[in-house]
Amino acid sequence: MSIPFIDAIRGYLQGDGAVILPEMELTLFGLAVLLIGYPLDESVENNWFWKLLFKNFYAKAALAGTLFSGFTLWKLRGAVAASARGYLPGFHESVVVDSFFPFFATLFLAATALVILLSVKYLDIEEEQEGEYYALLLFACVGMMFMASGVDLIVMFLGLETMALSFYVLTGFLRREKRSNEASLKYVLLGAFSSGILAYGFSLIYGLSGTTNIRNISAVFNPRIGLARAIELSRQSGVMGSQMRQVLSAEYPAALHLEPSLLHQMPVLAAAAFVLIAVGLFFKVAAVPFHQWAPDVYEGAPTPVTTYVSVASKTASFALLLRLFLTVFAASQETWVYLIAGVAVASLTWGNLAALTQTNVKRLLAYSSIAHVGYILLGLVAWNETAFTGIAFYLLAYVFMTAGAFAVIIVLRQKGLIGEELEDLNGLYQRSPASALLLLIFMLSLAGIPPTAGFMGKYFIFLSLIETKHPVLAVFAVLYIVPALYYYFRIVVHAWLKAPGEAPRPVMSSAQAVALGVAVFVSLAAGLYPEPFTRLAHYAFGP
Amino acid sequence: MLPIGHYLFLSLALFIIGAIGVITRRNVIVVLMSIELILNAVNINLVAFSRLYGDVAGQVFALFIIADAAAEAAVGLGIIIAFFRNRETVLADEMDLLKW
Amino acid sequence: MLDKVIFYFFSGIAVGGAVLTVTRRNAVHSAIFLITSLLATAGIFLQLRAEFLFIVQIILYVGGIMVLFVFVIMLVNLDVAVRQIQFARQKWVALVIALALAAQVGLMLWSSAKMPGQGLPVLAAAPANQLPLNSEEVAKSLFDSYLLPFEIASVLLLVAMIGAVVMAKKRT
Amino acid sequence: MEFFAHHILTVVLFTPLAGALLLLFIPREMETAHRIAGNVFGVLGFLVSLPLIRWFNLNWGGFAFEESAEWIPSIGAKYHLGIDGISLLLVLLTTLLGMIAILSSWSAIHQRTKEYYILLLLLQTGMIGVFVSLDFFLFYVFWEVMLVPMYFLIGVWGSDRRLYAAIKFFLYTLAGSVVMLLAILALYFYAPVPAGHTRTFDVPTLLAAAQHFSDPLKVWLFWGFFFAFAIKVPMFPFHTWLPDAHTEAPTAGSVILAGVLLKMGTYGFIRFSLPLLPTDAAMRARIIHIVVILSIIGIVYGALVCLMQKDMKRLIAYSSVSHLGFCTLGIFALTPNGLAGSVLQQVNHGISTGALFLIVGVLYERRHTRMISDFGGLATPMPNFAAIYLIISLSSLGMPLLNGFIGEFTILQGAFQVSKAWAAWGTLGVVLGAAYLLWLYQRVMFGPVTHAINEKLPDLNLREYATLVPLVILAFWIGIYPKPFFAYLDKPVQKIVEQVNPRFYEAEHAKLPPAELHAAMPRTK
Repeated sequence: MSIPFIDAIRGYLQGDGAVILPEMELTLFGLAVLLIGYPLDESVENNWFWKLLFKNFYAKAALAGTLFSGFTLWKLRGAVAASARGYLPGFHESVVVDSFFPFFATLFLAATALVILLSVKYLDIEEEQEGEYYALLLFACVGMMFMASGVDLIVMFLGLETMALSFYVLTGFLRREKRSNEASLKYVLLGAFSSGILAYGFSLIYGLSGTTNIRNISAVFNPRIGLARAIELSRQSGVMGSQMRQVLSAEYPAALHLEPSLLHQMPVLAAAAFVLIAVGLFFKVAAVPFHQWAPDVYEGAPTPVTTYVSVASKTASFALLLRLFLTVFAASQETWVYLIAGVAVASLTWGNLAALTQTNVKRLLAYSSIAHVGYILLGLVAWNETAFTGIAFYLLAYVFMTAGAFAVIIVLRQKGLIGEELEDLNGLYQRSPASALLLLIFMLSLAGIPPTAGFMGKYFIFLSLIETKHPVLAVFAVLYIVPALYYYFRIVVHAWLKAPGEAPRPVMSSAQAVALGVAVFVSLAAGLYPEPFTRLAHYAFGP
Repeated sequence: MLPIGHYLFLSLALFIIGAIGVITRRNVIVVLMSIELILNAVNINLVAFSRLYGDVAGQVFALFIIADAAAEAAVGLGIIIAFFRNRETVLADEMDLLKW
Repeated sequence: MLDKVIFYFFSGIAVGGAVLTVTRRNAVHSAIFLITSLLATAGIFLQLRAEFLFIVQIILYVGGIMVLFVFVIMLVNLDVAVRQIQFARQKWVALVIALALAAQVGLMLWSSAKMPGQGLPVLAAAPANQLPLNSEEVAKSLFDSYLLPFEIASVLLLVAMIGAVVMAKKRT
Repeated sequence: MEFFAHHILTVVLFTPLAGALLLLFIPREMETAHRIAGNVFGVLGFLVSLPLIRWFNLNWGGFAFEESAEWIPSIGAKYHLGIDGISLLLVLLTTLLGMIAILSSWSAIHQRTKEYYILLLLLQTGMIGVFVSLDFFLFYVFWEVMLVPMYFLIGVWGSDRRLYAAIKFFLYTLAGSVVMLLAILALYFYAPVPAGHTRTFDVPTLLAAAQHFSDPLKVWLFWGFFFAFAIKVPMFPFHTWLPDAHTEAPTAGSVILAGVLLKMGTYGFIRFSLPLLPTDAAMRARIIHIVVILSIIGIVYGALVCLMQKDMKRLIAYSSVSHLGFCTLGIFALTPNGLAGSVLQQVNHGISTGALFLIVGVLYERRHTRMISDFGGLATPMPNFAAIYLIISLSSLGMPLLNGFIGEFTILQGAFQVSKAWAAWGTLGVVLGAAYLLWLYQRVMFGPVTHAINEKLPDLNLREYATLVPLVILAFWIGIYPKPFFAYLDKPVQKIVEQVNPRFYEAEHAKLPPAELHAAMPRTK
């Protein structure tokens, strides 16, 4: 039996639709969370069966969405491996599913799932249990996934904005909390400003190349790969951008010799575009000197959202940054490497030094995450295979160890106790030995002490710096482990070595326990037996 | 069509004015307006290049930028209202619970 | 020649409006000047033969977004805002940096304008005989090449809608 | 049994860890059960290390009991264990002192006993791991892993300024080890990779490859490793963490710190730093000069500072600086005598200083003070204690017939072969050592009882005998009949000297007729 409508959908899902299926599923689940919740509200109240099924329905549905999407992603990964070209393009090559996308998408989904697990109890305590919250979590994840899979400037920008807008709202979700209001206001102002800067950079790139597809852009920007790309393009039909068509139809050799020297030295406009894009993305990843929003937003946002912002938004922005830098700006790496190195060292320095004096744990972790950005950027300075593996591994480790650290703070949040100040941690060991032990493991991992995931991430970065003959940067980077350990151990000292005050015993919900379990498993497993994780990270940048 | 430089200078001027507005103004609503100016500058660039190359992508991009500007304005103003309800101020300097 | 006159007319209004937007004390005045600036930009779009964007700019930006702004300005307490000093403390530093940046980028543009092909690494401009773009072509490409961004934009607007509702609704 | 024989190092390494895991499951309230389990695994850890002595082949020049398994193939890190004579002695010292340290804590620790024993056992695994790893990656992991339990031992069970001392210890050691990490990575990267092989962290392979590095690179690598080891030893300008950590740590912690942890630095010097010395004579001489001068400053300065201490633990801590100065002096003399003496002196220091800390612990448990002025005339109420303390003091200061003498004498002999001045300064250190140790003994033990409370102090109990007597026996054994100990060092030392100072043997050959060559070799022959 053949119904035209169904056939059309099936055809879509086997063609272009297949490439964005994980995102579509997430969106559908997000819509479901938004729409289904309301009519059930009243019937749930009185019936125990409905209560069991629909208690925390939003969270359960959202979690199911991430699992579904993750499963689809897994199958997609198989399809990528089987494909002839090693990647699956869709929508006139405005998205691709290559090895880069599944790695990052998995991280986003994992982060989203962790945040959902951590949110349930937190929102109960805040009395803000609402479907919109979970829907926004899922939509943010959709945006992030497009940031990783998009190879078209428009797709990337829209993905980024979808994520950013969700985060602005989530940050201010506790509307009666003045700190939450303030954080979201600061976030939206600086975030929108940085998006504007980024968009300006994008417009210049478009102007330089006459196309929004970054593979075509990089063909224009990088003359050496231009020829190969031109030949490849000429074999396809329906190439986007009349300019490219014009190039390829008759005169691509002419296109290639047009101002090759200009291209080689990164023309002024390209330099301007690069600087603007870099600044915009530095804002998003919170690299010094564009980091001012981070501590405020981290402190003011509800802690699960803080986790999400620090873990997922940073990873997604790095995915975007890597995609652009590895294609469009690849040839001019020697030119901009100094800029990146400067920003990296500044981030390391300022992040580590400012963290030393913080008394609020969330703020402290905000500064420490700025320092982590410094390490990841150093990977871009090194720019070799080890470095890329290192960046991917570092991000992976960062997601789980940071989520774990925040998760412990979330566990501390009880009725009547905020639990964000260092003093609130006092005697955590007596109150809840398990949380204290977990906190210790996450702190060791964040500091980069073996055998934890954090150490392996740093290992790759340091090795790549040595391989590419940057000994001074390497020494800088390793020595910053020492102050980092000092401030991470301030947290440990409060949790382990200080006498407990009046504070109650924190009670861990089962959802929180699951989240913590996953986070600690990855933080330890990726340090004790890093082999599978190393392969995973290696795979992210192509076989 | 005029040389592309004309349009680039115009857009640069708007961009810089917008950036100055974001940095110097304390009234958050005006800051949000300055951001609209920046996005407007982006659009001028995109449309001018689109005309230069006879390529439609620039105009489409500009369309999405406008959509994004609308979305940002809606969310931003919503947040300002929520903030105002709690604090009765729209001045950036009075956001002082968190260290600025 | 006429092109030039039109361009300078509109860009003069656009820049002037922009300057007044960021310098007026009264937020309502700022909003009005922003509308002026955006309208002038719409004129420039028209000159660039982007008729569709011209209309969108007027309807959506000027008609929609700006009304939103004015509403919010009315909602929040303006009197307080007017009486306060309007510039942040770091304004001079910021101004100097911004102007330096402007000078630098301007210089870059200036020097690239002198280069062959105006410093653009792509090919020469579109041939003069090519038909200017029209709304039809924009629409076609919106639903063909740029179908995916269109779909993502719908998610984006949904997020914005939820966000505005969540933020603005009163606590029950 | 077969499994045990083939995997003896793994068993030795993980027995304490197994104990720690087991302890996790004992409920928090059952303090006696924690003590028993801790001690059982301490003794067990020692017992399983004993077969090493018997099965070790003295004539085999390479690494014994080797085990190798894939760990992280993509980066070439392996689980590779093995020991030679040098590490054998240090492993045995570790298991012995670990057992004694655990036993000594029976009545000293009253809070959080469960965690205490878990941490001690974890520390034990970390320390053994450092001595048995033949893979740089594994080595580094153990090197750092060990810091965390030590941090907590000082931080939780230490005395008043424990937080400060703990973090100071951690940060100092970490600062050195991260630089070492870079050096390891550089070594890993610059070592040539044969076609068809992946890179490797294998210690023998990398050190062999390092022989062919250019001299400037070797110098960089040498200093990279040097900081980690110098901080750990600790050598003179890097020693400031040591008095704090030793003083604030609980007795068992001090015993382990002084007895084993410091040896990691000297072990690192012997195993990793010496092969990295540049071949160019001038460069090498400059490096050795710097290191030896730092050692001599350490010897004399440590001893002088000891004379001014009011706190017994602090005094003993500074004496470690002085004694370890001898060890580094011996190593960098690059003569067979110097090296063999240095390793033996490391063992001796573990025995004597470990025992000294136990002795202070005995007093501290009775009086809860470590100030010298709070004691005096203790020989009257505690005669047996006085006797043991005297023996240990004499052993530490290098009295003939006791272990310290053999070590120091061999080192000085080795140094003398290179430079008379070095030996002279070393001798000054010996003299000063006698001064501060005997003066301390006099102030604490002799004369009338100065404080009424001290008159009724009980003498040693059975458990305290059990901790001290083995050390006393060992002190006599090494002092009277050191040959079996030197026998373990003979081959590895010869191998190292042949590698790093080939001209030494040539010169000896030239000087002596073949018949007498035998006699000129270290006293082990």
